[in-house]
This record gives sequence, structure tokens and C-alpha cells, in this order.
Amino acid sequence: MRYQLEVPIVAHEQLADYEYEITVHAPQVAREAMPGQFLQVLYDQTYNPFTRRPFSVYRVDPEKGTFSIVYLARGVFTLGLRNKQVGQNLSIVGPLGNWFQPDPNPDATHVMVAGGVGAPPLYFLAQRLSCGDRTDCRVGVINGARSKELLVGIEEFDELRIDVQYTTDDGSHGLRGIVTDALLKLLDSADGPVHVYTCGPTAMMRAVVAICVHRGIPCQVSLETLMPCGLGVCMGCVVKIKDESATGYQYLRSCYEGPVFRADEIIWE
Amino acid sequence: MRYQLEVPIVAHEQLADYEYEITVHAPQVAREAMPGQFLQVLYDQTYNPFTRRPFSVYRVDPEKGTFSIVYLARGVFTLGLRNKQVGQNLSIVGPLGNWFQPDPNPDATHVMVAGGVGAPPLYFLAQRLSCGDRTDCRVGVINGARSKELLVGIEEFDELRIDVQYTTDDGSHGLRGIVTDALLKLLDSADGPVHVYTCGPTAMMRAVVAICVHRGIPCQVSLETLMPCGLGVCMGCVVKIKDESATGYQYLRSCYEGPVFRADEIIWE
Amino acid sequence: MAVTKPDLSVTLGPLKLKNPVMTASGTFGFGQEWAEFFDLGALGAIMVKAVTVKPRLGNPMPRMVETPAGTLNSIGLQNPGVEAFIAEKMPYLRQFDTAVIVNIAADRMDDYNTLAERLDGVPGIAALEVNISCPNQECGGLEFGRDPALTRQVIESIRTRTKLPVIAKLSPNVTDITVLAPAAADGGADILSLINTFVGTAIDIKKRTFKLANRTGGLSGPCIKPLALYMVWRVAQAVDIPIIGMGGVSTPSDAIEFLLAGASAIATGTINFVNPHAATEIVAGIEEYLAAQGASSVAEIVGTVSR
Amino acid sequence: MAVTKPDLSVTLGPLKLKNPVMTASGTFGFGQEWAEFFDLGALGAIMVKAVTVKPRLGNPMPRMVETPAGTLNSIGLQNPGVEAFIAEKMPYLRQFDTAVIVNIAADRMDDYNTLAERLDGVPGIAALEVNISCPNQECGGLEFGRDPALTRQVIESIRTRTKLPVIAKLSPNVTDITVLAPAAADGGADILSLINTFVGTAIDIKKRTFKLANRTGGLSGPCIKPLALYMVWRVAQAVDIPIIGMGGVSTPSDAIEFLLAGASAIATGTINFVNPHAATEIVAGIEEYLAAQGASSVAEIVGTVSR
Ligand SMILES: Cc1cc2nc3c(=O)[nH]c(=O)nc-3n(C[C@H](O)[C@H](O)[C@H](O)COP(=O)(O)OP(=O)(O)OC[C@H]3O[C@@H](n4cnc5c(N)ncnc54)[C@H](O)[C@@H]3O)c2cc1C
Ligand SMILES: Cc1cc2nc3c(=O)[nH]c(=O)nc-3n(C[C@H](O)[C@H](O)[C@H](O)COP(=O)(O)OP(=O)(O)OC[C@H]3O[C@@H](n4cnc5c(N)ncnc54)[C@H](O)[C@@H]3O)c2cc1C
Ligand SMILES: Cc1cc2nc3c(=O)[nH]c(=O)nc-3n(C[C@H](O)[C@H](O)[C@H](O)COP(=O)(O)O)c2cc1C
Ligand SMILES: Cc1cc2nc3c(=O)[nH]c(=O)nc-3n(C[C@H](O)[C@H](O)[C@H](O)COP(=O)(O)O)c2cc1C
Ligand code: FES
Ligand code: FES
Repeated sequence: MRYQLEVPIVAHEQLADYEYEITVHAPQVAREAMPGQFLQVLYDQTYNPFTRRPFSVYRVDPEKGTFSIVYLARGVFTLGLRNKQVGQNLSIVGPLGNWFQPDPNPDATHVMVAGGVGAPPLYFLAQRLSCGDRTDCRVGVINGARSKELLVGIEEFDELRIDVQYTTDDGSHGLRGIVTDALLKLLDSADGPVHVYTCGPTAMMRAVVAICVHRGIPCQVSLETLMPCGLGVCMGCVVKIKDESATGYQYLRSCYEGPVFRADEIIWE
Repeated sequence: MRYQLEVPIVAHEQLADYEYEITVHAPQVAREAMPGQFLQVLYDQTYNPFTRRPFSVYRVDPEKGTFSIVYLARGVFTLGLRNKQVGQNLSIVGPLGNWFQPDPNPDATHVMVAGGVGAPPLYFLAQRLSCGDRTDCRVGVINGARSKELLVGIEEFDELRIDVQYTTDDGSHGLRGIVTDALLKLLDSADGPVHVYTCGPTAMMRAVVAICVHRGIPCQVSLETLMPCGLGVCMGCVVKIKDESATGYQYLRSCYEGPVFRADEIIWE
Repeated sequence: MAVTKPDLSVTLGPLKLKNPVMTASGTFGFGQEWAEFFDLGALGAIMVKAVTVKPRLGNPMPRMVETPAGTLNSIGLQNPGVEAFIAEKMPYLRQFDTAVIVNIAADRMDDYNTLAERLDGVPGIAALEVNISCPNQECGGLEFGRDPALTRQVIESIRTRTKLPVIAKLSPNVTDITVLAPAAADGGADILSLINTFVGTAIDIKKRTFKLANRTGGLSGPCIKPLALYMVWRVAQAVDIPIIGMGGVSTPSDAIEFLLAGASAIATGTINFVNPHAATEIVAGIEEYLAAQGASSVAEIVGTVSR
Repeated sequence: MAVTKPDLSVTLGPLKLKNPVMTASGTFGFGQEWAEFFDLGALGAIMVKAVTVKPRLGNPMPRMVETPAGTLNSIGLQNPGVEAFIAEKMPYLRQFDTAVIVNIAADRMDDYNTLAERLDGVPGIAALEVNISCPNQECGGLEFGRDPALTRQVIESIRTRTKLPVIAKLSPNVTDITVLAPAAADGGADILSLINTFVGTAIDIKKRTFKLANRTGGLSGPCIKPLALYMVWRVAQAVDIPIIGMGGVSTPSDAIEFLLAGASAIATGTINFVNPHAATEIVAGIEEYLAAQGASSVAEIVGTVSR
């Protein structure tokens, strides 16, 4: 169910230089949101910036009825978002879009490859797939960023008691290098079927996809496009997806059929 | 000298239900502003609401280098202004416009008639004309509003040790009634020349002007119009002022030749 | 305050609607996506995304740019084509107690004719809105709507091919819309839709390229409201057929401005993206306004701005 | 980063300017009001408020309405008349090392001629900008700028009466501006100014009257930038004479978009009201951009948007 809500901000914390987490109280969303879904956030009632922006669901607390998003302050919208005060309302629409489909195979190892602010939806997914005290579930996370302070959710991932590896370009945390280095190692050492889920900068995701496609490993990708409406009506967010038509592709809405697509069906531009 | 400045907000207080005072640090303005002048205030860098709004200088503290404005939260702009935080900057242009010209006659009694948020510039004027410990100066203030809480500057006026009268429609402070009741009484009892200075709702000012013109008492009026630029270039703020031309009037800029005009030269519309 | 609730229903020539608020073509899809926000029956009408004879892939990305108080779009009429529309979209739309207005687009006269004939008699369609005003570059085709003779021709030929009410959707990219409007009326249009988008563009100064893959697009949103309102007012003086006003309508007060200017009904467009409940809030706002004004019907206030 | 400072000077046909940034007519008065903000010599040129043969009182109030990201205005060309302009305004303007462009307006051909003749030879005037594009209702007179033949006629007749560079300021309220632009060029215009305001209106729903005493006005500001940019780009393809781009230019990046689209210079208008330093900030921003792009002159980037 998609809602349009004015929800109170219950927390707004700075995680790093330009990284912030906003937590709002929205029981319906906390209950119904799935890993990979997003919310359309309104800047403010003056409609300037005019359009909403999509932000992925990060941490949900169904008991408290809250959920959070993480944003990197990098443009007019997100820089302005920093002024939102606890107690003020945030206008949101969602949860929207499809979500990651965990591989049903019980023997499958679920590998999440996150880059920068691509981590939130994968944290949500990892949390759902992790099995706390049990040890029979196989979840691996590779979380990369340029430097330690741009890594989202170090504490949170660590708490999940799953195998998490970090990579940073400058080596300030975990492996020095990029996520694909870690991914290759992981795939080489993996026994049994592997299923990859990725979200991050497009360049990173393309590299991850290249590896998976080359090795015939199933991979789900959360694409980032502009989302003028986020509702599936404006057709301003479409991506080329292979089909049987004469052209060999059709334009699907990354806000509606997506944002999560199968790696092998995406035609990158 | 007119400045365009980004100045820090040093205080932002609620005076009454919908009345607020913002104090900013702007030494140049505090030093140079004259009673009746105004500042053009920007809503925010997103330019929405697009145009600046004029606000009169209220309390100046040349030592501290600060000045304040009082605003009544009543529309998109002023309701939004309430979110400005101490420490944030306010974008201002000014001081702008002309100012009240105190009657040079040493025997003159200066009478200020203020209505609602028209009080700030007259408080500034009264402060300049009051003579603290000396007793040889004659300054009278009539400050009116619908109810006590809408009266601006009760404490401040009282501190000036001048003759201040208050009127409220509901009698919640001072005389029950309107400023013109008090004005008529004051004029009847006045000895020697009187000079009136007024600022407030247009209807109130017209009533004050009618009395003054009828009695041949000089009166200066601070007019309120829209001020798209406030700089004297857009011609969107003009008022009809009598002249010798064929039409008998010309359009003068209330932001430039005004906002203060002589009562007897104004053609009300 | 009027004691009895004002009557919100409106009659636009042959078209009767429960209220004067519609959702503009291309900003509401085919309705499905909205069902979770509110009962589609709350709308006076749904104007569906443009339908063409054959399916259209639409333009390459990027298709949209954000502008001050608006957006530029060059979607390129992506749609499943008229057959798929009838087979897959109409059954869903028929379920609701609201009028379905089908927006038809083409770049050849024949295609307009084909669409008119094919849709005539399809159950559940309340009217055809003829999009003769899609900005050139956006539709590839000729912009019929910029030429009075062509405008009249297209409408005439559609008129002879359907029993449905015909709505001519006019372009604002013209020197004098009061010339185009009568042309459409003479052609047999029952109703006019004003307005479609203004042609505009935006440039990426770092890449030194256009921000839209298609280079140019149509400007819409609150930024164009003053222009749309002017055109509605001018056309209301120039023709006797009813007008559906659109162009930046975002709030009840915007909608009422259009009614006072002479529109018999209005449509919300781009604002739907930002405030999905804009249309229903406007229905409520109009009702409140009528009551406050002591008006018992919408028609009572249409065109009553004092001149 | 280029080491040597880029050259900001531009040459628009017969008109040489120290930089490509001007202030648009009617948004900068006659310069006096700005002197305290910055040295007027920092501007490429000042385009003064429209001057008419006789003084004009202008329209009644209200004359302006705030709109989303813009304003509507119907000032009615309030100005002291050409004689007072020459006697009282020019002496002040002559003091500064910046080009003075005089915007002339009229509703009769004779008046245009009178103005051209009277201003010819007045020291300190760099060019005439012919305002044939003031929205109808706003100027009372006929809008020459909407008809190619009239446009050509007016410019031709002014051309024969002055040695000054003639700038034709075109109206955006037309079906195809690429028809008007060549007409002005054929008439002998040395330069084109694009664009003037779009006709629009706004209604006070409580009073049920127009918000402007004059009912309609001209829309300007950031809201119209995408439309102005499109017209500049189209016209740059259609004519060989230089273009001064205006219409919502508010930031350095806006200005650069216009240059890339094909304008040889730009003017700031409505933004001057909100950010008095907009013009000088844009001069600095353009210089930075040129350096960053390794361009040594403005001309190097004009019209270089890839298609
Ligand atoms: C599914 C999804 C999930 C996302 N999750 C996150 C997240 O969790 N955290 C995070 O930080 N970011 C996330 N993003 C990216 C985020 O939505 C913004 O795009 C990002 O914040 C851009 O920064 P900004 O808006 O401040 O930049 P801005 O400068 O405001 O916008 C960037 C540019 O995009 C243009 N633009 C923005 N929206 C539109 C539009 N609707 N139409 C046309 N042009 C437009 C702007 O005009 C500007 O040129 C997500 C994106 C998607 C698609
Ligand atoms: C010289 C002077 C001094 C003033 N001093 C004070 C003061 O000390 N305290 C105080 O509270 N108020 C003062 N005002 C009034 C103040 O400037 C605003 O007009 C008032 O705050 C209106 O409230 P708002 O802006 O929140 O309402 P809004 O709703 O934001 O604006 C009111 C209406 O005016 C329209 N409008 C506003 N500006 C423009 C414009 N530039 N062009 C066209 N339309 C416009 C808006 O669109 C809206 O319709 C003063 C006015 C003047 C002229
Ligand atoms: C993304 C988008 C797609 C549109 N598609 C169509 C369309 O298919 N057919 C049509 O006639 N108008 C189309 N329009 C125009 C709108 O129906 C409407 O006329 C215009 O946007 C002005 O209204 P607004 O400013 O409220 O959006 C579209 C507008 C937008 C923003
Ligand atoms: C208040 C106002 C007055 C104007 N007066 C004139 C004028 O006298 N002559 C003219 O040619 N253009 C006039 N214009 C139009 C501007 O010069 C400019 O062409 C237009 O506003 C578009 O630029 P902008 O969007 O940056 O303001 C005026 C514009 C405004 C806002
Ligand atoms: S964002 Fe509008 S359809 Fe996807
Ligand atoms: S407000 Fe622009 S001239 Fe006075």
C-alpha cells in the first residue's frame, strides 16, 4: 500500500561530514516497507526544489513504528534537507517500487555489494536475511566507499553477526581497494550457489554485474535514475530492459517495475 | 548608504501569538538607519516566495551593532520566517527609503500615532526625539491595537519616559477604543504647535490624516504598499502624490521618495 | 455560509461530470497507479495518457528536467498503442464511477481518423481529447495545433468519425490563441482543453549538451499558471463552447482562478507528481469556496471575474 | 585552469562591450539607484527603462503580482519622456565607463521615428533597443513585435533615422520566433534582444477581480528561463546577427546556458530586484567558467552546445 503522509521527524543525526540519517515515525511504512523500496520526499511546502526525491528505506523498527533514510548532502535538495529539525514534519510518499527477491534456494549464499549511499537498502535486506543466533544462513556483505567516514552502517552491519567485509579506496577501513576486488575473492572461495544483490554508484554496479554475468551468477541490481514522480505515471525514469520485441528492448519504469532489476536483463546506456 | 548583506540572527523572540522580533548583527545598518526606513528581507536562497519583503527598523543598538524588526506572521512569507534560527543568516538589503523629518520648531509637540505593526518605526522615532533626563522635550505617543497582545513595544515605550497612551479595541490595555479617540483628546488639550507622525493600517492612517488636515496640523505618514524591489527601479510601489501637472498628481515611489509622505500631498485610492 | 451543500456537478456541452476536477493527460497514467491514494470515483474525470495507433517506445533518457516551479518533459508519447489500451487499460478504468477521457495523439491525419474510429463505441469512454498541441520536437510530427486551418481540419475529420464528445486540446505556443480556439470550434469541437505545455529547454553547462536527450521539451507546472490563466480568460471571451482549464493548477485557489476566468472545469497536471492528493484537495476546496460565496453550483461562478 | 585571465570583452556587430553582462530595461531604472551597490562600470552595458516621446504616468496600481519563481508586471511604461531623459538622466549615466543602451517604446510608428531622430547624436548613447514587444494590454498600443511585416517596417524606419546600432527586442508571444527574427534582421537590426515578457494574469478569488489594475501583465523571472533559452537557441540557428539573451537569467550558470545556446551576451532582469549583485556575480562566474573550460574569450563558447 502506498501512502502520502506528513510524518514527524524523531531523530536527525550527522553520520559523517556530508552524511545524515533522518528517522521518522510512520508505523504503516515501518510495517509494510520491503528491502529495496524507497520513499518520495518533499523538500518543503514552497515546492522549491519542485519535485520530490527518492530515498531508500534504511533501518525499520516496526515496534517503535519508525524507519530511517540516509542521505549524502550533495545538491540543493539534500543540502537543504539538513535544516529539517526534530519535531518538524517530513512529507513522504511510499513505500514505492519493487524490492529485492531473496534467492529461494536454502543453500544459496546471499552476497550484498554496497557502495556509498547504496548501502541502506542492502542493510535492510541483510537484516531480513540474517538469522541472528542461527548459523545455517549464509549472508555476506561487501560494503565499500572512498573512505571510512563515507561507509554507511558499519556498526549496524557488524551487529547483524554476518560476514561483512569493508573496502575503502584509501584503506582507512577494511581492505584498501574497491568492492569488486573483495567480490572476486569471495566468489572464488564460495562453495555452493551464490546470489548477488547490489546497490551503489552506477559505475560500481556495472563492474559487479560484469563479473556476475561473466560467471553466470544471478544478480539483482537497484538502479538509480531521476524520479520525477516515483509513482509510475510520468515515464521520466525509464530504463532499457531486454525483451522479445523487434527493437530487442522496452522502456520500463525504474520507479514501478524497478528500481530492482535482474542484471542480465538490463541494457546499460 | 544601501547595503546587501548576509547578517547573523542574534535573537528571535515571540512577542505575542503571531508577533515575533528578529534581531540581527549589522553594524553598518545599526549606525546609519533612520526612523521610518526599512530593510528588504529575503525569504531564502530558493527564492520562493520570490520577492523580498520590506520590514521597518525597530530597535537599534549602535554599540552592539544590532538592530531588530518586528513581524506579524500572517502570510506565506512571515509564517515561514518563524523557522529562521538564531545563528542562521538573514539576507537583507537596506536601509532603504526616506525617513520621518522631526519638526524643527523647538516648541513643537511631537505626537506619534501607531497602529499594530506600524509601531516599530515610530518607536525608533520616539526614542530619537525623547530626551531621557531632560524635561524640555515634548513627545507623545498613542499606540493602538485590537488587543493588548497585539500592542508592539509596551515595555520599550514605557522606558522612554515620554507620555505614552495605549488604546485597544477590547480595552485589554489602556483606553478601550481606537487611536483617533485618544488623538482628538490629546489635540484638544495640547498647547502650542503639534506635529503628527503616523504608521499603521491604512484605514487608521486615513482617519488620523483626516483629523490633522481638518485641523491644519502637519502630519507625516508612512505608507504601506507592495514593494517588488524596494530599490526604486521597478515602479511597482507607486502612490499618487499631488503636483502642479495637468492631471494634478504624479506617481511617486513609496520605496524611494517614500515611504514617508506629507499627509496633505497624498491622494488616497 | 450556504446551508445546503453546493452542487459540484458540471455540464460541459454533451459531457456531464460529477465535479469539475480532472487529472491531465500524461500526469496520471491510466489511473491504476493512483488507486491506493484515493477512490478514482472522487474525480470528475480521468484524462488518460496519450494513446497512439501503434505502441510507442518513447524518447531516450533523460526525459525530464526540473526547473524553477516546474518541469520540462519530452517523454515522446510512450504508450502501449490503442489496441493494448482497449484490451488492458479500459477494463480497469471501467470499474470506477468517473468519466474516462481518452487523449489521442498522432502526427498524421490518417492516424487521428483511425484512432477516432477505433475508439468510437468502446464502452466506458466519455470523450476524446485530441492532442493537436504536443510540442513539435516532442512528437516528431507536425504540430497541427499551431495552424488554424489544420486545427479545423483535424477536428472536423475526427468529428465525422465519432459519436463521442470531441475535446480539442490547444497549444499555447501561438501568437494568438483566440484565432486557434474558434477554428477548433468551427471544426466541431464540443469542448476545448487549454493548455498543453510550452516549448522550452535546458543546458548542462559542464557537458555543454542539452539536459534532455530530445534537446527540447514541454514546460509545465506552477511556473506557467499565469500564462495558462490568461489564455483561458481570452478564449472564454472568444468562443461559446466550454473550456477545461489546465496549466499549473496546483491548489484550490489556482483552480478557482481558472473557473472565475471562464473555465467550466479544470485539470491538475504536474502537481500530481508532487502532491498525489492535489485533485481531491481541490474538489474539497472548490466546495468550500462555493459555500463561502453562497453559490449553489459551480456554473454560478464560472467566468465571473469582474473586468 | 587557464593561466592567463580570459578576455571578457564581446563584440556584438557594431557594439563593443567590456563584458557580456547587461541589466535589462525596466529592472535597473536609469542606474542611479544602483550606484551604492557597485560601480556601474562593472557592467557590460546598462539598458535603461523604456523612454517614450512624452512623459508617461504609467498604469494604476496594483502593477505587480508575485508568481511562482517570477512576477507579473504592468507598469505601463512610466517614464519622464525623452526630453527629461536626455536632460536629467544622461548626464549621470555618462559618468560611468559602461555602455548606455536606450530602450525606446511607442505605440505609433511616428513616435518611434521621433525617438530615433531625437536620440541620434546625443553623446554617451551606445545603442538603441527598440521595444516592439511590450505586451499589448501593457502598452495600450499595437504590439508591432507580433507581426513580421510590421517588425520589419518599424526597424527599417528607425534604421534610416539613426547612426546608432539598432537592437530589436522581440516578443516571445508568437507562434514562431524564427519568423520574427529574420524580419527584424532584414529591417536592418544590428542585434536582437530576446526576450521580453510573456503575457499572463492572476485573479484575486476573494474580490473576484484581476490582481493587476490593468488586468494582465508580463511574466518574467526564473519561471520563464526554459522558454527564453529555447527561443535564443532557435533564433541563433535562424539569423547571423548577434543575440542578447534574457529571460530569467539569475545565476552564472543560467547566463552560461544562454551563451552556449548562442547568445553573444546576456541581461539580468527581475533577479536584480531580489539579488542586486546578480549581474556582477554573473560577470565573475562567467570568467571562472571560461578559465575552467580553458577558453580565452567569451566568443569561444558562444553557441557551442552540442546538438
Ligand atoms: C531508488 C532510489 C533511491 C535512492 N536512495 C538514496 C538514498 O538512500 N540516499 C541518498 O543520498 N540518495 C538516494 N538517491 C538519490 C537521491 O534521490 C537524489 O537524487 C540525490 O539526493 C541527488 O542529490 P540532490 O537531490 O541534493 O541534488 P539536486 O542538485 O537537488 O538534484 C540533482 C540534479 O538532479 C535534478 N533532478 C532531481 N530530481 C529531478 C526530477 N524529478 N526531474 C528532473 N531533474 C531532477 C536536479 O535538478 C539536479 O540537476 C536515490 C535515488 C533513487 C532513484
Ligand atoms: C515600508 C514598509 C514597512 C513594513 N514594515 C513591516 C513591519 O515592520 N512588520 C510587518 O510585519 N510588516 C511590515 N510591512 C509589511 C510586510 O512587508 C509584508 O507585506 C507583510 O509581511 C505581508 O505578509 P506576508 O509577506 O507574510 O504575506 P504574503 O502572503 O507572503 O504576501 C502578501 C501578499 O502580497 C503579495 N506580495 C508580496 N510581495 C509582493 C511583491 N513584491 N510583488 C507582488 N506581490 C507581492 C503576495 O504574493 C501575497 O499575495 C511593511 C511594509 C512596508 C511597505
Ligand atoms: C510528464 C508529462 C506528460 C504529458 N503527457 C501528455 C500527453 O500524453 N498528452 C497531452 O495532451 N498532454 C500531456 N501533457 C500535458 C499535460 O496534460 C498538461 O496539459 C500540461 O502539463 C499543463 O498542465 P500542468 O502545468 O498542470 O502540468 C503531459 C505533461 C507532463 C508533465
Ligand atoms: C518591472 C519590469 C519592467 C520592465 N520594463 C521594460 C521596459 O520598459 N522595456 C522593455 O523592453 N522591457 C521591460 N521589461 C522586460 C525586461 O527587460 C526583460 O526583457 C524581461 O523581464 C525578461 O527578463 P527577466 O525574466 O530576467 O526579467 C520589464 C520587466 C520588468 C520585470
Ligand atoms: S518517476 Fe515517474 S514514472 Fe517513474
Ligand atoms: S518597490 Fe520597486 S520601485 Fe519601489
